Amino acid sequence: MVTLFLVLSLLTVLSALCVVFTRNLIYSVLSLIVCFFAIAGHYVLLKASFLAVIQVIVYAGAIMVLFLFMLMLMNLNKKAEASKPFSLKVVAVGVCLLVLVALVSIVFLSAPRVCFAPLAPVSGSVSALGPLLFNEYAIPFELTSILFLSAVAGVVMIGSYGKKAKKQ
Amino acid sequence: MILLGVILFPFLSAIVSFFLHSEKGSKAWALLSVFIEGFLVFFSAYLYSQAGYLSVEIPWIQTLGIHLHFGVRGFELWMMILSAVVPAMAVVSSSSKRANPGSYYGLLLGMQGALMGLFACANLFLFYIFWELSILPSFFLLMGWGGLRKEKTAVTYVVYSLAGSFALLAGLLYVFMSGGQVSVYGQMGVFILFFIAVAIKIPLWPFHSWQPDTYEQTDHATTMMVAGVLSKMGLLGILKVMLLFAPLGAVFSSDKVIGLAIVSILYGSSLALVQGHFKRVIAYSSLAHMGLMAASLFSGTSEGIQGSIFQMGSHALNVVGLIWIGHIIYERTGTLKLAELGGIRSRSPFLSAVFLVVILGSIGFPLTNGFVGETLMLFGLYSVHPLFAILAGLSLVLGAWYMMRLFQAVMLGKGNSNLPEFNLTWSERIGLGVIMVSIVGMGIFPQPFLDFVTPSSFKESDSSCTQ
Amino acid sequence: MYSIIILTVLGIIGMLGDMLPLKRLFLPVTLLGFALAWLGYFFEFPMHTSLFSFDLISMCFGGVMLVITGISVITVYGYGSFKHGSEPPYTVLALMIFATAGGLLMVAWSHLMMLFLAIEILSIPLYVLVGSQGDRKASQEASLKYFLLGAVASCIFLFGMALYYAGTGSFLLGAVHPHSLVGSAGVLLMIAGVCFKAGVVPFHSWVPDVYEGAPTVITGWMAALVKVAAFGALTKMVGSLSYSVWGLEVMGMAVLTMTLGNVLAVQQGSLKRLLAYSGIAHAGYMLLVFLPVTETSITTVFFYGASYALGTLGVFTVIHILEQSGLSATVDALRGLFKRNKTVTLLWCLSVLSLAGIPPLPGFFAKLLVLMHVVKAHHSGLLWVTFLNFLVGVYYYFRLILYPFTGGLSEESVVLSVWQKVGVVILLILTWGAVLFPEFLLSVF
Amino acid sequence: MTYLETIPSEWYLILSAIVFCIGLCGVLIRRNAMSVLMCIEMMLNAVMLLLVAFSGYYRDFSAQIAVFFIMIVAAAEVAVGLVIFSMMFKKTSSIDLDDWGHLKG
Repeated sequence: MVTLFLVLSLLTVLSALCVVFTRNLIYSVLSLIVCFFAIAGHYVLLKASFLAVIQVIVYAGAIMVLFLFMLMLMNLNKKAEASKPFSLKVVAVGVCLLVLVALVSIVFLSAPRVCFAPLAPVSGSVSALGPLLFNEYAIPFELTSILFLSAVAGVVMIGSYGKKAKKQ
Repeated sequence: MILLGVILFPFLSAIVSFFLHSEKGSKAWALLSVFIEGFLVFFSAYLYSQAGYLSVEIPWIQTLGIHLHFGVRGFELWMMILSAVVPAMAVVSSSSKRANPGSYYGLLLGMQGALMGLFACANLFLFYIFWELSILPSFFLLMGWGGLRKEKTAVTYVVYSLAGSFALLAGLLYVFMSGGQVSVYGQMGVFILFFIAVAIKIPLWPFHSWQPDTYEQTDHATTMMVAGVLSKMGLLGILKVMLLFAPLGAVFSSDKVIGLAIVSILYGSSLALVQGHFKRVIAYSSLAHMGLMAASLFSGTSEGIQGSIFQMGSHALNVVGLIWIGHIIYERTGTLKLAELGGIRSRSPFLSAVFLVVILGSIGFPLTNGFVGETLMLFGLYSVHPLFAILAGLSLVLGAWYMMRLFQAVMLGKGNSNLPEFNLTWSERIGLGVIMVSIVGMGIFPQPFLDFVTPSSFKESDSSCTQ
Repeated sequence: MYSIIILTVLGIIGMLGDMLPLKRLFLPVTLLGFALAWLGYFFEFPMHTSLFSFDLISMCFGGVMLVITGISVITVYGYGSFKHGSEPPYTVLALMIFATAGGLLMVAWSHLMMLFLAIEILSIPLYVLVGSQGDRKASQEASLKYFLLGAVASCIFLFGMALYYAGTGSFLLGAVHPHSLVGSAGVLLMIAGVCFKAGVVPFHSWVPDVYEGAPTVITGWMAALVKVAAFGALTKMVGSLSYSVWGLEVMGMAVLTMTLGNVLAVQQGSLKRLLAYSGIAHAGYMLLVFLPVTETSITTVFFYGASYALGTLGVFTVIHILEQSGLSATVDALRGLFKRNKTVTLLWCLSVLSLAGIPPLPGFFAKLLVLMHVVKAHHSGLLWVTFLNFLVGVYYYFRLILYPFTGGLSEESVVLSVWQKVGVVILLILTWGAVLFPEFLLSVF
Repeated sequence: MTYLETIPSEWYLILSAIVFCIGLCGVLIRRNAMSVLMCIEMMLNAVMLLLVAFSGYYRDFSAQIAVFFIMIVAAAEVAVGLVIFSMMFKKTSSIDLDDWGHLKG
């Protein structure tokens, strides 16, 4: 189990690094998909099977395909992205390392309070999540419809803008 | 309730005035309004003489415990009479055509309302609100109807005024937070903050640099208001707030304040000697006079305080007279530069006679109002420290010098040969006549006015000034 | 919950606006709906569940937000040129209504997940609305910048939420153990996420660009709504947390925010950027109220938010009117406004003076309340910093008051459309109402 | 069970902190708006991983529900973001953030 965790973590981190540091956008997207699959693997390890499936379907399936589609549409894969000045990069990496060190030190400083004794097995199956989602969390579930409505309205408005402008 | 009427009436008529457009109509409305306001003030003076104390209290913001609380004692009534008379003079003296007369008179009336509120208010919160409210109309008047350099002047004026009112706000907050019982060190701090506020308003020497430009650039009616009444706000602040909430601060630092005031007396007098513009001479002479009033307020003697309060009125009268005469000259000749003026005496003997009387009043010549006030003030200062009185007395000598110089430059000499005729209108004749008569009248019969402002009327200044 | 439902229905009506038969009824129905939405609070008041708490805070802040959107809807309705047409921009109105629903939720949560959802419901329409003036490049850039930075801020908020959950095992605030470092770090990250919305330094870099890029009617509405919503959410957040977790950081942020906002506002030549930086400074003043949270904090932040919203709406309405008369939104465009239209000048002066905090306008009471709070907190250094900031603010606001009275670029008088007149009159009435009866707003808590 | 016993919770904390920081780094150093959005998605995934892990430790499903909502929101956000990008792209044929430096914070 630990081995599996370590392998998946290594895969996650490496592919994440790959996303950030490759110039080619296509490679970047592909390694992001790898990263998402690795995280889905973690979910399986954590017995959150439903979320693992959703992760694969929504993220690796839908969102990343949307990304790839946009890349193709804009024809961005041809020219490699120009990079920011080196000094800026160093500063950015430094800042992020600092944040990381801060977070890790916080984790270790409060270690005895974070590490809990393991409890009875959990299983994030659909049968467990479903009632919760549609009983206790029914209202936020409905509220997400406002989110989607406004997203749809906005997308249509912006998307149709060019057409109307051309007509006139 | 009459007090509420006195305060609200100018604001209401100001709102009406904003909607008037014709020159004649708006002036007629403004005249009517200032006369009704004058009537209201004198009626409340009558009521005061019957009752001894006028007050009104209405709840406003109960969450913060803020009430609309007004109460009037002798010297406050004196200031209210002042701020009824000076705007009336200002409106009567306005004759020239200007853009947006309705807004102009509306702002003047609004300023009158703010001053009435400031003089009549009986708690710190209202004091601050009206203090700040009086800045806005003068700023807009300067901005809308000022001279060529009005923008820069207006910014200077407003930055100074607001710096002062922020200092005032800081002090008031401190007083408010300590529940009226300020510690000794706290009183020193509060005293310094209040002092900055009033010193900018009066103005006193290091804080005065907004004043000459403002006097020069504003329209004459605004100058009358600023010189005649707005500058007295500072002195009133000393009486009404500073001595009440930071008495120990006043005790410890009165010497330093008197020192500053004497510096500004000497500074103002000597600079008034070399100015080449009519209104700038008035500005620096005002600096000197106001310095003397501030110094004698801090002398702590009853003669000094009484003289100072008396002098507030007579200085207002004199300075209004001077500015009015300046305005008449400016209207006829189109300039107020001393080098371009001269020989007006031969054109208008009446004007030069009035001018002479006003000048005599402002240099403290016996039998004029200035004499009564200045004598009392110097007497008060002398009993604190003879040196102060001697230095302050220099102002009389210097004052005679620069005023005579002014008279000579404007009235005597051969001057400009193509001077127009000086035909004074009836309103000008009557107004200047009233000023002349009251200058002499206050000098010969000062007692009724001094009774108004007996020190006892504010010594027992009740605790209603707190929240 | 009724209010959210009503707003959703109104939003859907707006989305279908182009196809509806009785288009004339749209505005009255919308405004009536807003009134009903506010009345809806009374039917379920107070409602506390594990997800929501519709309490006094949410009712009052929600009421202010509904008023803000109501006024903006009137002016936007009269402004048909979003899409080069004379039709009212129904989609824009629908998005504004949806965002308001998000704003109402931001002050009605009790579960952190709900706060996150509310922030997103508020933000996503905003990203689109900022870019809704598609023919201006600045508008698109602002939209993009706002979107990317907003998404990062959401991530930071979420990471904070996850850390909080890791530290405490709960999504309800108030559970953080004083020694749980992970939970405390989570709280700080969440505060940072909300502070991004409020435009607090160091999360402010979007504010000037978005204010400048967005269509002016949207800018005024957004500036007012987002600030009120964000500070309402912050009030709910910090009210249930221990002061030691966030006190020092918030104090530092407040000082930085007001100082930087004021200092940068002094140098601006573009009106919208100037107001953006001054808005940052106002966020700093409002943060002071949480140092520490006392019983007067809620009143202060509520009154400050309401008066800021009123002033901001007035100022941006005037800028919009100026832009429609053919001038760009620079400080110089104000020149000669007094000669061109006196009513608009009056609204401008009152709003700017209120933002500057000159008595007896509502902004003054707001600043006074903040000062009283700082005095009570016994931070004398903080008091002086605040004071100096007020002074700097007064300086640049008076510059804005100065210009309408000086010689102008254009002499022709400014003509308002019917709906603009209605908006201006409502704003004037509200301002005077707040002067005469501040008690009405101050006594609710 | 045995699994949860063998893997301490800090490991997940640290893993997600690492992924989050890598994403943050990407946001700071990438110039292409699309890559920045991808990095943001990565940060979101770090958050979700953390939530799911601690959902296991606390045996509390609400965190998994939260993850579900985050995914929904992320999808909506991506849709809006991509439309904004395409609008920009139509206008300028580039989605390089540094090309649009006209608005300076």
